[in-house]
Amino acid sequence: MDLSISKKISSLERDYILDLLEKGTRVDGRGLLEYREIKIDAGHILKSEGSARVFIGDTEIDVGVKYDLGTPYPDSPDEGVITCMAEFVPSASPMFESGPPREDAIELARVVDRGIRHSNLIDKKKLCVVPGKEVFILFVDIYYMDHNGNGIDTASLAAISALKSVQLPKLEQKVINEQTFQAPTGETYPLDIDDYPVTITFSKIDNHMIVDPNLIEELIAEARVSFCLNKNGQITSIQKNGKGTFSAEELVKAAKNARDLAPMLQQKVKEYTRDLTGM
Amino acid sequence: MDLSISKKISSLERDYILDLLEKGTRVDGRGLLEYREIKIDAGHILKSEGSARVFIGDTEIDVGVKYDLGTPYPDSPDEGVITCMAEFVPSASPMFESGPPREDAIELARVVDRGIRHSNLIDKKKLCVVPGKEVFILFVDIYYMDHNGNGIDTASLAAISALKSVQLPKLEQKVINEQTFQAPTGETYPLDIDDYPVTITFSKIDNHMIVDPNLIEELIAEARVSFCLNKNGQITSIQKNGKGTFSAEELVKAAKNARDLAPMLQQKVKEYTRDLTGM
Amino acid sequence: MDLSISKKISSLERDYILDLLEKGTRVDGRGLLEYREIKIDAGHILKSEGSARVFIGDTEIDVGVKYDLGTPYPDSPDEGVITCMAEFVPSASPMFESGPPREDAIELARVVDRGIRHSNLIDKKKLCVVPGKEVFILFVDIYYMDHNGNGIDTASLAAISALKSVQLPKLEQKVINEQTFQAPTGETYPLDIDDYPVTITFSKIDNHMIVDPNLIEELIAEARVSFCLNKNGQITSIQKNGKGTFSAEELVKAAKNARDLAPMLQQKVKEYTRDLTGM
Amino acid sequence: MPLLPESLPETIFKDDGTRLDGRKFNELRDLHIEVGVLKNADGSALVCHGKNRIIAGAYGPREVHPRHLAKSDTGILQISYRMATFSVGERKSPVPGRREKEISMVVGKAIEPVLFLEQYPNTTIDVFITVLTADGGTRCASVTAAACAIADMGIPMKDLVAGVAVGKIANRIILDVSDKEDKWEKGGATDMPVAVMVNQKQYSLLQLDGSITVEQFEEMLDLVFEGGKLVYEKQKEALRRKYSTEDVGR
Amino acid sequence: MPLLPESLPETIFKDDGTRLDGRKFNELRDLHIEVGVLKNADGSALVCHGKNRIIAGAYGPREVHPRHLAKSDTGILQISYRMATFSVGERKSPVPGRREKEISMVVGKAIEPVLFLEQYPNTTIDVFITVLTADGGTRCASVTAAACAIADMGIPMKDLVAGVAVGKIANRIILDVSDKEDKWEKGGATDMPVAVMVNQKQYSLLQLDGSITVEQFEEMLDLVFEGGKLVYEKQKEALRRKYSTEDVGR
Amino acid sequence: MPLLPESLPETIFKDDGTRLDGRKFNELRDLHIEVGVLKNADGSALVCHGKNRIIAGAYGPREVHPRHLAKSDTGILQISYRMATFSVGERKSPVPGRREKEISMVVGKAIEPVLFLEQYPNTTIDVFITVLTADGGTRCASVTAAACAIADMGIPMKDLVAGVAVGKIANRIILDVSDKEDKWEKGGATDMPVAVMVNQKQYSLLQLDGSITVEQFEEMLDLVFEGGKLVYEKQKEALRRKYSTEDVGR
Repeated sequence: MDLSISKKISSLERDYILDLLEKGTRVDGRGLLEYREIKIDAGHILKSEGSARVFIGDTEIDVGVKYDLGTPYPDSPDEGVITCMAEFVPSASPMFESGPPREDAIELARVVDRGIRHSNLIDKKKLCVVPGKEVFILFVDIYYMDHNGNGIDTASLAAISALKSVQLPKLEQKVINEQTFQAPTGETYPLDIDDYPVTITFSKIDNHMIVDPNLIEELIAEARVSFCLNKNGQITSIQKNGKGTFSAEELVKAAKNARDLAPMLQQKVKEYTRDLTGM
Repeated sequence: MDLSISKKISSLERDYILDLLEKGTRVDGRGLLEYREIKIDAGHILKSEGSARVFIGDTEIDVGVKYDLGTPYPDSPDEGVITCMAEFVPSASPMFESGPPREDAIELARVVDRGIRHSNLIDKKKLCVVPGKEVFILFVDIYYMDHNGNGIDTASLAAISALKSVQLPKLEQKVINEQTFQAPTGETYPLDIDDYPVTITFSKIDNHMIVDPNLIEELIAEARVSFCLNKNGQITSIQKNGKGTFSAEELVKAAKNARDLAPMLQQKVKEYTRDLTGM
Repeated sequence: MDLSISKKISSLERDYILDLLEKGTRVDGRGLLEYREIKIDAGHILKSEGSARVFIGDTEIDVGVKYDLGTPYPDSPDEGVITCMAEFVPSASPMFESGPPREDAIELARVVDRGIRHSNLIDKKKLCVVPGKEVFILFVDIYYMDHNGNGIDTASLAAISALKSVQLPKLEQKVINEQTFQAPTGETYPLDIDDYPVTITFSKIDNHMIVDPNLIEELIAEARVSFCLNKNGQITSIQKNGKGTFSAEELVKAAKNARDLAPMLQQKVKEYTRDLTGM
Repeated sequence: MPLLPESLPETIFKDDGTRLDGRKFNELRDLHIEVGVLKNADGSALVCHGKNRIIAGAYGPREVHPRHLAKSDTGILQISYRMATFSVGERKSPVPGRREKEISMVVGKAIEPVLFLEQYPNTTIDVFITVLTADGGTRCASVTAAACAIADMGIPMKDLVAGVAVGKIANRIILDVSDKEDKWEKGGATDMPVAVMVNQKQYSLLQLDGSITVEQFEEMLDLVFEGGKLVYEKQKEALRRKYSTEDVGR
Repeated sequence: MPLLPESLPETIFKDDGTRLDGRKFNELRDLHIEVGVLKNADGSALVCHGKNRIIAGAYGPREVHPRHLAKSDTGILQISYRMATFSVGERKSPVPGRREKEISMVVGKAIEPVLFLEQYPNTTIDVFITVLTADGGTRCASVTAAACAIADMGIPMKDLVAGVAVGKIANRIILDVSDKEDKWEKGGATDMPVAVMVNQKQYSLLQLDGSITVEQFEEMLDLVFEGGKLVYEKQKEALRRKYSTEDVGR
Repeated sequence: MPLLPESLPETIFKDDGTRLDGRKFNELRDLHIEVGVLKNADGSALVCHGKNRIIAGAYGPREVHPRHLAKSDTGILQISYRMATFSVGERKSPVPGRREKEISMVVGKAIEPVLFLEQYPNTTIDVFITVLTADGGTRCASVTAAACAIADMGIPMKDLVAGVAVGKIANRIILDVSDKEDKWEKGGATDMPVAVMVNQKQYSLLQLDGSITVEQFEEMLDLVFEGGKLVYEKQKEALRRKYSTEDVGR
């Protein structure tokens, strides 16, 4: 949340938002702990092993999952590797005139990465091809397509949805012209994800804590804190950002609200089907 | 042809050139489809496996060919690889004050690369050292030394001339201190090129199509189109560039003129000898 | 010694220094061929295989030595490799506002590298792990922490002191889960350095040649020349720098003075112990 | 251990003369265009051409960054063509490659002739193209997308620009070569991508790799112009769907 | 041939409940702080926290380079966190990595709330952090060092900032997790680094990786605040040793 | 599989005391210099020294790019030394390496003392050196070439600058060490490249790697100065051939 890239926001605009927050509501009529409409579409990237695009309000994030073959780490010879990367597509915002913000993209990738990594979401042994020799490296690549607030929660939903849609090829070794190849058998298998960790981010404006800010709310917020929760309501990662600070009381209250909101988001991932636009 | 790097050309100068073109001639007295003097010198780069320097008028381009050993592509285990790179040497032009144009260098390399690649000029099996294991990678590196118009045709002539002069070492495996090396036997062999694909570029100034522009003509041209032709007069690559556009009629006429001009250029490559300066 | 990064030095300050030099003395009372206080501390970097930090006056340089395992060069299959790198830490000087000078860091590393490389200081066979297969690559990494003049002589002392403190692990091959590792046996061994090559740099201000300039003297010097000498008083490398020039007479006289000064510096390396600050 | 490359079909034309995907020689792959797909961009377009899925977002005319690129006598057009890492079979490095820079340049040259850039001195029009899925012919589909995104901004244009390719495979001249068709001759196929200004009857992009006679070149120019017209119709339709006016792109 | 990774101890707590290095659950590792360690810097600090050895040098408020980063309505804080190549087990590449950039950002965000940057428009405060030896918790120790280096510059601050971490290892909540403790659960450990403004009772940095309940989160916040107080005392002591005044950091 | 490195000759001096290529200890390799070889450059030179083939092109005094490098009190000299990919045995990467940057700096320092840069404030003199074939001693030959290219521009110079090296091989001191001679002692050879201002009797470049006594250093300085005079004569000759005047370089 680098305010240096923000559009100038008039103090009038700012005061109006604060006024509403005092009254417990927001510019689009939502409550402080209410999300915009969430739409999930998966499998639309035909050359990826898994993909999803998620809209929260006007924010759009596309995620594609690809694999590569690599050598396992010596201390986990039968486990594959998962890695996250994020790109802020320059068309996503008029604020990206002089280039999309690198720092924000790195942070977005790391927050999503942590959510996936520490929830034990994926049995990494499912990514093993030949123990000690060859494993799948999964690339979860996040493209921020339309930048209208709350990228973290959107990316988190998109990543988990894309992983849910993954179909990995079964491979067998074939020798052709004295060279050994890994040849797809034609069959595929899913990652058997049985948890849907989601991220809930709280933005602090004055002394109000809100979820799912739209772009202007995001730009005037002093600080934010993201909680990733698994299906048991356990916190698997936290990330604070922004120039503002939080008291212990604010943090504990946010954690409790996150625990209340998580099941709704998890339900969205569980129930998505491929029907958004037909394109 | 990035006009942003062009020297300011006075409208007087421009009008003068246009006037002459209307009359069917040019500043240096040439006809619209006439080349400047072409000189080819080969083998002057002593540490390369092949080299040539070509002057068309005041334009000079040097090409050196080097090899490296590498692994063949899985789908062509007994074929080597050829790759082109171009550098605009910063001393080549006073316009390169703030650095030579990267885009133009990339384009130059690609046009030459296409000319070589698609003419089936070189039997890539001649670049195989050990089938499936080791092949020659040939680097055709183009240095634009003096920038006075028509770099593409000059580079194309220089690349083909350098390839014609290539002598590759015969290699045999030797084991020294338990390590296996590829050791040159001392003998060398040529690539046995039996085609001389050449590139003819047409520049469009107003509605006139000329070949071999000098620098000022090149800078005021709205568009250009390059045709690469092999010894049978077949077109093996086309590349259009510049802000201007062409009609179908212009393109077909240019293609026919290119077919007429190609034999002259091909003859130059066939007959070159090493005698330019003795240096 | 890039004067472009220098603070503006008043001509008053300059004249004062020149006046003193005429009288054979300097701002801090030293003679022209006299060093500031030299302090050497070694082994303070706990995760390195060897380390030292050296103060000459207010100048501080830290050096750490790390190893990696690599393949030997084909023509010296039983010898390891040593390589130097230098970083000017940006906090080392207020002149590094727009970034520390890359050129100076490269030069510093090269001068130190030459001093080590050409003195036959280290028996590179001691860096062999498995002949023809695996050798130690030693990285001698120089960090310029506080930039107060005479970095070259300081870095040279720090590098040789750090190498003196190096303890390399003895390795043995172990097979775990079908994978072969190099496993440390727990024992270590030193490099058995029996020479202490040191660098003496002469700075030329007007027609005076001084050693160990403080920062202001370094900034107003026209030229400098560094001599690296081994324990036999032989010159193993020379490096001239700066915009000024030297006559043959000046160079020969400097070489003789360097031969006189070298034993004092070599003694410092021989006698250092780990007791500087206890931190 | 490398992955085994995909194997190729034995024939490229069916017995009835149609192509692998059922098309006749002069037919386009499925082409779907939608404009206004991005909320923030001044103009945007989604082009689904065959399996290609390409989004273009356009901004401007606006201030140039970095400023030294600005020109006092004209506006500039800056195209950024980027392939998503997951757009191709083997994951693409996220670092922009030489090919991406080349196509950015090529698309820019294809679009520029239809703009009145000299009317916007000191400014830039930026078009960012993101290839989400690539399936052969992305440079042509990108021209199509970029032209639509700019038209969606509402600035005057001399013409639309339609990207389309023609090729010679197994010695037959066919429109809109697919990825599979292109690979079938193992680099021996002839491919000629062009950008057509349909109303002006001009070519602003023309490339060719392969081997053809001058006569075949004439024939290919004819066929690809017909293809350009088909693309142009789809572009107009998409803009009409959003704006419900007839004369877009003139 | 790869080097064999270090093996881990079998237990992480001794029979008497103390930790491998003899600490109780609520004790810090040895912490030594010294300010004014660099001659050239406007302010500087050396922090030895466990085996971590970190030097921070601060300059400013001074002119911004490159100038376009300057802001006319406020000063800026620029943190550069760099690890020396020899600071870790396997030599680190000298090229700044993604992690170094991230920690630079994180430390900046942790320190900024205590500064009155708006009083220094068009200027920058630069803090350069060099990790000479890393031993777990470098981001916390860097916050501690950067705060001290800035305080050593003598500019007004709302509060000091203390960096400290709390963790959950083998299901027990412990203060100031060491590198060895962190690795013991092979990535399963929970670690929560924070930056505390002790007098303001505010958190300016908070991260967590692992798995905890909301109730454990409350408990960890309590313990880490106590840890912050211990670090704060050492910071004050170091500044007092140099300046012999009582009210540093208020 | 690596390529077998070239083997070295058994002796480096012939029985008659001459060198492998027939030279006496105090002789230069063949040296051919030509100025005005590039049409566009303000000054240019081709130096063929042994098998070295080096072209230098000079521009200026002209505006500085990027502008922030300009200095209001003096002109600057910018040297770019680049080796063509095909100039050495194994293809060089086209990316400028550390060594190329170092030699650029070294050549600049060698040339700068003979220029009156303070007379051209806010401008730059740019010399671009391209090594087409490298054969030992390129930094010296580049000094020779750069000095000639600048002289060919026609700006006043205090002196020419001649690049030449002296070495100690097999314990004998010899002028102008060739690549083969240098490699013969497998890194044990002593090499001392210098740049001499022959009329001023000053050294503007001096480097040494190897092992010599202070007395040998004196002897080498004597011999290399004689070498400098030989190079200087060739430089004057080349300039005279173009300009037919006697007092070039004074």
